[in-house]
Amino acid sequence: MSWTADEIAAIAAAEIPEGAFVNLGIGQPERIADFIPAGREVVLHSENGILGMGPRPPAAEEDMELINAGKKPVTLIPGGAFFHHADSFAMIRGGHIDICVLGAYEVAANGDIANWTTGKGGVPAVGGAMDLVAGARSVRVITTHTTRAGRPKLLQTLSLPATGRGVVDRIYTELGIFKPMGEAYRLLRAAPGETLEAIAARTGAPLRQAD
Amino acid sequence: MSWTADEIAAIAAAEIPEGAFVNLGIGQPERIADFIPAGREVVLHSENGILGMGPRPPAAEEDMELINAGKKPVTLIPGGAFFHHADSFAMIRGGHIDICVLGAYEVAANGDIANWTTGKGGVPAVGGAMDLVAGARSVRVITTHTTRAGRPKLLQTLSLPATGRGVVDRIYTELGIFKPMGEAYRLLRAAPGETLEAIAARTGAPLRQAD
Amino acid sequence: MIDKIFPDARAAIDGVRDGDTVLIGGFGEAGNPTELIHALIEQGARELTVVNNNSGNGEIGLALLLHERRVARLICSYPRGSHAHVFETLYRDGQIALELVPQGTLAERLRAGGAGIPAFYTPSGVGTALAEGKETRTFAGRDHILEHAICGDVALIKAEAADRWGNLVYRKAARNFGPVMAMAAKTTIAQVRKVVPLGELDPEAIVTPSIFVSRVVPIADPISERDHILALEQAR
Amino acid sequence: MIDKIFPDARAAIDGVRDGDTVLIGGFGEAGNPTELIHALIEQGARELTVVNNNSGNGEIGLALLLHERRVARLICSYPRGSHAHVFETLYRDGQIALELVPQGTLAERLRAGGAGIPAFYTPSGVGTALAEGKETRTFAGRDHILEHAICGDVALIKAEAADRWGNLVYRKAARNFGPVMAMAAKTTIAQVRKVVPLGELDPEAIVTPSIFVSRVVPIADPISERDHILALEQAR
Repeated sequence: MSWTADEIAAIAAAEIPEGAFVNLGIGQPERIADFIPAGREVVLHSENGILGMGPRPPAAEEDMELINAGKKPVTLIPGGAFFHHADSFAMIRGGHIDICVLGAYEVAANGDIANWTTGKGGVPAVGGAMDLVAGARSVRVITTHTTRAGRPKLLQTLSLPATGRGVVDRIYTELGIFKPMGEAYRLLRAAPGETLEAIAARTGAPLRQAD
Repeated sequence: MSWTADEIAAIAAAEIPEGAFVNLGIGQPERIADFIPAGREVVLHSENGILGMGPRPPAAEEDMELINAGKKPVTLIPGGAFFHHADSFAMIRGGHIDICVLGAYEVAANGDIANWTTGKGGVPAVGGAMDLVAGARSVRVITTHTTRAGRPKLLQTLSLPATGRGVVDRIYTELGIFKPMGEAYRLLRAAPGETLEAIAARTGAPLRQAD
Repeated sequence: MIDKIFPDARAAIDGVRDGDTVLIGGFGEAGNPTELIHALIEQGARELTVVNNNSGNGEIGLALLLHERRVARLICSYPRGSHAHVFETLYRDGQIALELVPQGTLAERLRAGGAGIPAFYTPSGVGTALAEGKETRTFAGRDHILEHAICGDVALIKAEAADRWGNLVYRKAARNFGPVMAMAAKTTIAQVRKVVPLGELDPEAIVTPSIFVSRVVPIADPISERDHILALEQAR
Repeated sequence: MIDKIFPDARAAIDGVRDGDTVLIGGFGEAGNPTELIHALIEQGARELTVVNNNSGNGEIGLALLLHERRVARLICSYPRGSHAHVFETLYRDGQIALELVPQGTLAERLRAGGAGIPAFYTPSGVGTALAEGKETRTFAGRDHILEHAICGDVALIKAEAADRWGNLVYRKAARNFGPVMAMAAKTTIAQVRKVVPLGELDPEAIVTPSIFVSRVVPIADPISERDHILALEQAR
């Protein structure tokens, strides 16, 4: 019985320590904010110049000059600050962001990640993804374990253009928590009812049990 | 009859246009601030993070957290702003300072300037001089025409270690206003009673009359 | 007396030339100098290179400038989006050149341009398609690529308040690229919601000091991109 | 709950190790974290590399740290001055190494260290003795030299006010090197005149956001260097 999206978000949230400065990617990673354990202070960074980002406001209080990286209205919590883009990315590139959690099209067992283009043409767009994977101290990925077509997203090597090389150190999927180890992935934790063998069958590189 | 220090400062001040952003070096250049024509707004920059520097305050209002590059108490005029050192030197290096006026031990006819070390040992110190001469749009020098021993300070080539190369575009001394032209200086204006010949005799490179 | 306040956007935009590089502030819907862009359209300069994080929203501002075919080349990090159809169509039709730059590299290249740093090394983008053809160098065992400064002929930005010297403060996340673009352009033009008397802005809280600003235009009630996009969506 | 407030300077300084690089804020008499330096003297770390714009004033703070022979090497722009006799004596006696850096290059190397930029090109210092041995490269027809980032193990800075997250505001020209040093060190320790409740600092006016600060110590009434120097001069 695999984890739901909310369960994955809660698991990823549980692994964020108090006081961490965290950048959450657009989409599924954003949900982590809703599951930070009560009483644990975590400071959310948004690449467009916000530290101390709070939840989405009620519709009547939405302010299009207070938006997140996904361009959606957010709030600022006490202790928050605004700064310009070069300072914001100094935080990222300079190794000051403790954890970033991103979505991905593919990850590789050597820690490579692809999440900026499907390589199929159309308009390419990169945003802050390459800066985040190069700069955050811990780069974590939340993704479905396989594509809609059932193809593994945890691969031996990327098939899509890379966002960064050798940077991912944790992957959360509906089947478990994984760590890229170079040639293989390590299964740190399996979702209830899942076995190493069952997960390995849906993974594109060797999968080993954690010690 | 050569100019007094105040007259030189007034002449240099008269050549600063309204709205200019100006950095004045420690010592004689600082006096220029006292001679900006009334009603002409000039914005003074101090390398330690001030724009809109005003005159020295009365003793009772001195604040050692509001000091100039020479570490002496100053004031802030309306419109002034504080910023950090990297931003301050971004203004300098980035070509945003219209004019800097510096003292010098020596200048050369090719625009080289020496003002950071006499090369005699002792403790070397450079401060912001190399940044200012590299970055300001117009680098101007105020100096006595000769050393106390009577040796020319306007030379063909420097004898002392350089602060910058090919950067000076105007020199004010008690004898006149000069422009380095490469092989020679051009006399833009002579102090009252001074002649080209008399000044040339005290100058270490050929001196030509302005057209 | 220093007075950088201009009566209207059209007057402030004067002097932009064909082929200029125009830095345009904004991220998503926050901080876009829409009225200045409309004045630029009226002014008529063509063959522009535009630097902006995105590629315009809906059919106003940068999107309208693109639609009017004034932009030969866009330097940006994220030209895709739910309201970026004007750019997407031009791009697919091969009518505009695109230089895609990681967002942090874009911000840093602009700051470098303003700070007199012609080039710097960065780890962002190493090993990716966006590093192709770029000089690579190893520092402390880690690969970096060389990136070059971006300077603009003109910057168009939006701030919250200004004084007659051109000191600027911003509002919330509308600050974004404004400060670095103001540094990086020969002529920086800011539209602001209000102009305040000299000395009223707190000298400790001024974000863009006057030295980086050439012209200021008060636009008290700028166009709401959100309203525009809602209207567009309702019209479909 | 995040709480970076430490009860006293000695507690805050804990963990500095022999051989560490210590970034120390201040320019002239403004912004020197004198109490933190005195705590560092008490703590005992030796063979330090210190980065500061100057070389200490009188016989307190950095001057006292030098006098106690804790500093093997000083990286600075202006070690000379009317009250720099402690450094001058050590330097003349060959008891301390000096790396002289143009002031703007010093500030930019620190910012680079904090921003993850390992090296950059600058026109400052080209053609001078301080460029000797440095890589030179021409951009747009102008020579530049390559300068490398400075990172610190610890930064000691002085600010005006902080909250428990470590957000900082400064006072007037005491801001100087504080913000870039805070960015560039693994552990940044700030002494502040006052600690205010979280949310009290204006988010638009915070100069050093909390992410750059590790520890905060309230020192309500720091030593006045001016008083100290006047007393020294009277004692002569």
